[in-house]
Amino acid sequence: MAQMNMIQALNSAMDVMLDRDRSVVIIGEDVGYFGGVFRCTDGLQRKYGEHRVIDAPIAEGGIVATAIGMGVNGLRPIAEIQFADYIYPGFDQIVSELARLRYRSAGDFWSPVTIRTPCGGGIRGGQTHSQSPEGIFTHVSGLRVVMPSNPYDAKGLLISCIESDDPVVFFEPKRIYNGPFDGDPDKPAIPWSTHAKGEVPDGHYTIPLGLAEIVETGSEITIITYGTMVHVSQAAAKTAGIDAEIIDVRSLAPLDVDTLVASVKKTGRCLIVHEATRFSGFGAELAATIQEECFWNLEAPIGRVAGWDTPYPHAFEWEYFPGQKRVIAALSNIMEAK
Amino acid sequence: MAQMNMIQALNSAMDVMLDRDRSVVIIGEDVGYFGGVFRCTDGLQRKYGEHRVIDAPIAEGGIVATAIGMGVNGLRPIAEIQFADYIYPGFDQIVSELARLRYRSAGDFWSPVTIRTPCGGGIRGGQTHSQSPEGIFTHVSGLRVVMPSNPYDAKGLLISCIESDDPVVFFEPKRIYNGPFDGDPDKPAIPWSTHAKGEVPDGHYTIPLGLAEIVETGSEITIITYGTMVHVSQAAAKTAGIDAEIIDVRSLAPLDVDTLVASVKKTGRCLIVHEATRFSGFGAELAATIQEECFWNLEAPIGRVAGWDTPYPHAFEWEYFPGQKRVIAALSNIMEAK
Amino acid sequence: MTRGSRLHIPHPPARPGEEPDFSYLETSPAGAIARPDINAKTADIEHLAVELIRVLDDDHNAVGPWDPRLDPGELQIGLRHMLLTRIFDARMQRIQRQGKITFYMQSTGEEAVSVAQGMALRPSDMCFPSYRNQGLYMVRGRNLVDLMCQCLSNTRDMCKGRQLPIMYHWAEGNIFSISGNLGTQFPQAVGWAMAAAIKGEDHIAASWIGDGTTAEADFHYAITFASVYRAPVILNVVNNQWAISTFQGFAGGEKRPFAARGPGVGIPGLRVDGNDFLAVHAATQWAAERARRGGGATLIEHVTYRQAAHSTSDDPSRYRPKNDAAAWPLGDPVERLKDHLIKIGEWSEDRHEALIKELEHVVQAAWKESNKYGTLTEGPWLDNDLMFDDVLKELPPHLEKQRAELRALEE
Amino acid sequence: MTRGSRLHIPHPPARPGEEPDFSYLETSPAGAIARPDINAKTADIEHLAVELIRVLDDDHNAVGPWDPRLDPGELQIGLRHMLLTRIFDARMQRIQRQGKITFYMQSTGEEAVSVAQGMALRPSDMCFPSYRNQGLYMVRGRNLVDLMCQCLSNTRDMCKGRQLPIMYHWAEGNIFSISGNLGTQFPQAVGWAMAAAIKGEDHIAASWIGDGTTAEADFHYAITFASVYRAPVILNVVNNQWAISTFQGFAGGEKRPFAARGPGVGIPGLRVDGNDFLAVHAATQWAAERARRGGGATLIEHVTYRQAAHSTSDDPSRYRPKNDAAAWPLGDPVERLKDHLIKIGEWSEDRHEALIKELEHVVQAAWKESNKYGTLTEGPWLDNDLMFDDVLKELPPHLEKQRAELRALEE
Ligand SMILES: Cc1ncc(C[n+]2csc(CCOP(=O)(O)OP(=O)(O)O)c2C)c(N)n1
Ligand SMILES: Cc1ncc(C[n+]2csc(CCOP(=O)(O)OP(=O)(O)O)c2C)c(N)n1
Ligand SMILES: [Mg+2]
Ligand SMILES: [Mg+2]
Repeated sequence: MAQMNMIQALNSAMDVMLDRDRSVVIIGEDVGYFGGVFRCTDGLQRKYGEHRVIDAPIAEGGIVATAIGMGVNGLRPIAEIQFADYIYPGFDQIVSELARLRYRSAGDFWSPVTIRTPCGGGIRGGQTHSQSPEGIFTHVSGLRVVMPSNPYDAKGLLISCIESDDPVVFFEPKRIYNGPFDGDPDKPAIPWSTHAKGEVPDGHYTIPLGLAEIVETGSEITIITYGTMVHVSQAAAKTAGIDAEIIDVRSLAPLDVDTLVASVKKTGRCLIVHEATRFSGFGAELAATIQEECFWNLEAPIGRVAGWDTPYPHAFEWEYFPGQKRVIAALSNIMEAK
Repeated sequence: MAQMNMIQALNSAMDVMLDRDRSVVIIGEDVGYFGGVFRCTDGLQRKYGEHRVIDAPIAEGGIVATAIGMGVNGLRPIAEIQFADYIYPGFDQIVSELARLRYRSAGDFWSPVTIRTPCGGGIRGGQTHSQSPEGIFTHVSGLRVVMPSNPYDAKGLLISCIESDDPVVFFEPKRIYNGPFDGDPDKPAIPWSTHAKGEVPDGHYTIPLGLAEIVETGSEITIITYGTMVHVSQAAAKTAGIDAEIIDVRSLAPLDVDTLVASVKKTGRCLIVHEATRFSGFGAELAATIQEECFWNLEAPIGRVAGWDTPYPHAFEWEYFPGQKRVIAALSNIMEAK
Repeated sequence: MTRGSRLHIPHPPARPGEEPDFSYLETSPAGAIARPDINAKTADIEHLAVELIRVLDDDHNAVGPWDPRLDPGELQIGLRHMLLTRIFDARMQRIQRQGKITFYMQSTGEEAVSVAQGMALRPSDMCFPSYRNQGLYMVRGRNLVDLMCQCLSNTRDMCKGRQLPIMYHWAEGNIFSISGNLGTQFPQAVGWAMAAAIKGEDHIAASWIGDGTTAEADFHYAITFASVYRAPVILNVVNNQWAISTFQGFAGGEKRPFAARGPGVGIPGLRVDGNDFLAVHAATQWAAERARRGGGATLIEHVTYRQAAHSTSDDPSRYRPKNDAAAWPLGDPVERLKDHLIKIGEWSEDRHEALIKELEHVVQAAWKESNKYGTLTEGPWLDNDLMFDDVLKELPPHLEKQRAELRALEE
Repeated sequence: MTRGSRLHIPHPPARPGEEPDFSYLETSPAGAIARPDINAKTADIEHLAVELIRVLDDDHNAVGPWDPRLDPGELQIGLRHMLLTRIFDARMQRIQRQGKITFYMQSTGEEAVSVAQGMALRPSDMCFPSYRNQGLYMVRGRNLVDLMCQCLSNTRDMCKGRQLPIMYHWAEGNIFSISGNLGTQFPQAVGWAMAAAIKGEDHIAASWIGDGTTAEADFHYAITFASVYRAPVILNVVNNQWAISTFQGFAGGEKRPFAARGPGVGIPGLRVDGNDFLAVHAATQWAAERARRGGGATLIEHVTYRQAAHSTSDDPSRYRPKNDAAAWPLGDPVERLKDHLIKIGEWSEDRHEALIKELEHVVQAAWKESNKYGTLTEGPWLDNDLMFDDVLKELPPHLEKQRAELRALEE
């Protein structure tokens, strides 16, 4: 066991897999000699060579496409897209190709590519370094979509993704790379060493894909969330003094409906929290499913707290970010309903 | 007034606008000399010249990008993407550029591009000529998303889109280009001349963006739908003998929440029907919003009938397509609830 | 506003009702172009991207340094594969017209590309085809019944009913799955080749796209990555002059041959007479050997003509002269190889007729057999459950639920 | 498995701790290259894509046919704009380091590109810049206070707080909005130019991207559409040798200059000494005149060096020798123009020193004024309501609701 922040945990996951499986390769912009702009691949090229940790041209579509081809030829590629905001030039290759190859060839061809990409705001990145486009990918049949909220999960889930024969888009909430974040930018930064999930085994372990985790048990309301917002939600519930059951979705698609439904049936109330814009965001799917499955148990409408339906504005970052204040307001709203 | 099918109505809309406004241009693959693979631009190049109805290289990203540049330089481009399944190579230009230009430049730059693209299945097109990706675009702040269900609306809405200074993605359900379709492929095709909305004025008229239409008033349940599924839903409700209020959303984003909410508050029940895959489809947003706004009026969970969460399979087209059978089953389910 | 438009709009040389006109086509005499060493520097062989590599001359002789000197037996096999491709295409086209399959695309006039290239590659080389490379399946010997069953989406369909007709694939035969999205396979082939290089293997990849598709991003990704990593891949542009209704000028072929995109990024470009079986074979051999020896990628432009409609949904008489194909200066690939074989005394009109009969019979027999596995209108049919498989490797809970819902409905 | 990897991996010539090595750089002597007529056929001037257009020789004289013969007064203005750009950059960099703005990107060493090109274009020509073209703003005379207020996201911010520092735009000045997504502006510029041609106007467009960005699809779209429609546009690749940590070889610059992509699709490519103010000016004039007279697009590669870090988030000492910039064979653009002016007797060290002082003062005064409109830490601040404007032209109902929700929360 070691103390790791999320960057170290991700690095460790890739290190373990490069070591165990000679078919694992990494390709992406600045991932090689430099070790990645967030340093997630630091030291890996030195250790495994420049033929396995490969610097790429600036062409996200080309990175995904060549990764697909490598996967078809027996490698197990990890493709890094430098920011989730820059995944769109690779969209066709992800949606039309990576996601559909197994289906269209009736299982004869497939490519086990894992796409890693940092997402989310709160780092003063402005409109093109802050986006959370995960919802879009959850609508694409044939993909797994994963987002961890802490170092322990990050490593275990990433190893599962690399080992999975399904293609995965793995979103890394970069605001919590270095420490958990409760939504208050004025507080001093907290390192992962203060958090239980900052304890990470050095070696190989996995966290199964497709399972949510109940990070707080509670009785009054279920908060369904993921990524950075897990921590904001925890802090908000605490501040509000509400006994919330908080679920970290982790695997967005396929989704662990059972865990969510069981909790909401128990609590009778539900709030969904994510950083992505609200309209047609992943929260919509969560709310639609929960109302369908838990209708007779619901004592109040399901609430959604999400980014406003605008691009991520540089100067209004903290008015945009769905912080504790908004979570608490939504919680009270739901608790007071009827 | 004239009898028009949807192709003729769309053609007429563009004809009217090319004639009225010399800044209107069309660009797309095979749209010029040939008149489009679905013949939506038939005759327009002959009439307005090859400098205004422009054949394009096969590069959807380039088509959208150059259309954006033309729009910035005072033209009002209509870009055709030959099939919605092929819109993904243009995704970055649509999402990162077209949708965000006005916002990021604080209103100093903008580009009034209308992207027309045929969508939907039921034409034996297989996985890459059948998709309904509209939900994805509704998650992108800064875009309008529109889908008509009949010739009259198609023309009026398309003219509004062309005249709008906002960028629009305009989806054309190609299964109903030539006639309304109730979901039964074994029935003989019905022409638009049999349908009230097949009567279309020759000249200029508009249908405002952002307004849904109640196509059937009813009291027992509200069916929220759009595109081809409007007709399937109408037929299904009739067959089932259910007094359904059927709403054609038409403008998916921004959404006419008020009309939907008023109806569900009245009927107390709601079914959402679309052809796109279910998981994180646009129906999710509809359900999430309706349950939030109408919670205290709902007598049953909101149902969703949608495409299965698989690619569109060639051979199983009619098992995949959410036809009357599935709509009726869902209706009974909801009507019988509690 | 457009009174004074200064925009340049490419024009095909002739439209319906006009005489075919191929004066725009720049050619070189057969045998005129030197064959450089496979280790030649790209900068020294740039002219190959604008000249036209040809072997068969107007008198049906094979001439010049690019003559691959194939055995007559091999040429006969090549002729057979081309004819089989053409006869198969013609039959499937008719079958579609009879409403027995939903869609079809012929490769008529372009058979030399797939067949000569397929023969010049090793069976272990990986092909990433477009939808007009059915000749590869002939070369690699796929059972016609398998191809037909795919087109029928019947119970023996290799795609389990999930794809449009002709969107074949063949894992054991090293032929990749065809997507409906144009061009996506081009950079995937480069990735496959990169993996082969990483693994230290000497297999190479080959991929094909059309002239129109060169405008897509994937073309650019492919040539860029192939250049950067010196990937062992042959990237083929089949310039059949048309992309549905648009003339190759709309892809930028008016000013400069597509082969020239290669030298533009530092990989050799070869412009080849795509209707000349021997030239295509020789160019492919050159590129394959270069790739296998570590010299990296080659871009080959095959200059040919799409004799038939784009697909069964198309009607070319709307946009080009009816007799265009007959006027095409580079002739017909089947005829030219046949004439050459006759010229060298290894073939005859009679043998040709007999071969056509034989192949028609083969195709007919395959069609008969294929129908046993189901047709559009008659069973047996694929099990509906198959619709939910292979979305992911294992069936996830939500698809299990949807499958159950469908099963319940079907009862 | 990679023991025997045969994949080619590009390598920069020197890494930290090693001696700078620019032996890979191919240059031509100043004045050595003929200046073709602006109507020259692309095929006849392909060599311009691999040779290097240079005017200033090692003795600081302007020589050869590409000498634009500018007035000394114009050269002094050019020097002033370059110096202002550099001083502005240096100040803003310091300001970022002091935590007063969140981010910054310098153009140090590349000033000649924006300044000489800006001066060679007409004010009515439309610029689609990248994030390293601040020199255009200097040439076109934007108030420095406006630029600084953008970087501060304060109440006078032209972007109303919505963009990262340096993502300027200027509608009246004909400078387009900068996106964070690399390269997207390149084909947009082509579209703008197509519209100018359609309208029969003689305005042209110009756009800039970096060497690394040439690998993106947008580069390909731009050169393809520009070629097909002969769009009046100048497409510039600023090859500053680096894309963050990756050397230009990773974009395919190792085998073939980026300018060669032009002839690859049938548009001229000019490879220019990007640190030679006169050469950049002359090449731009040539391309602009060609475009204005209907000759279509030109691709210009500016060979230059990114002297500074990629951005304030970058530390180049991790991936290249510290003294790299000093060893760059093409020198520094400011120094070279200064030396030339001194050589021709139109400048002096004293005047230079005085100008630097003056410009530092100008920048300092602008900074002082900018702060009045608000800073990161001190008001006045932009109204939160502005966050919801300009998503669409009119505020839609759902954003009205969200705005109300935020207002309520803020109370
Ligand atoms: C991304 C994408 N855009 C558009 C289409 C529609 N489409 C199918 S084939 C075709 C023409 C292709 O022409 P070309 O590349 O020259 O190949 P050819 O058909 O001539 O062999 C088009 C536009 C598509 N399948 N995919
Ligand atoms: C689509 C996209 N991918 C990646 C990035 C991240 N990124 C920003 S600048 C940069 C390097 C660009 O290098 P180059 O084009 O050479 O321009 P330079 O910075 O040298 O001027 C990268 C990779 C981005 N902004 N957009
Ligand atoms: Mg073609
Ligand atoms: Mg650079």
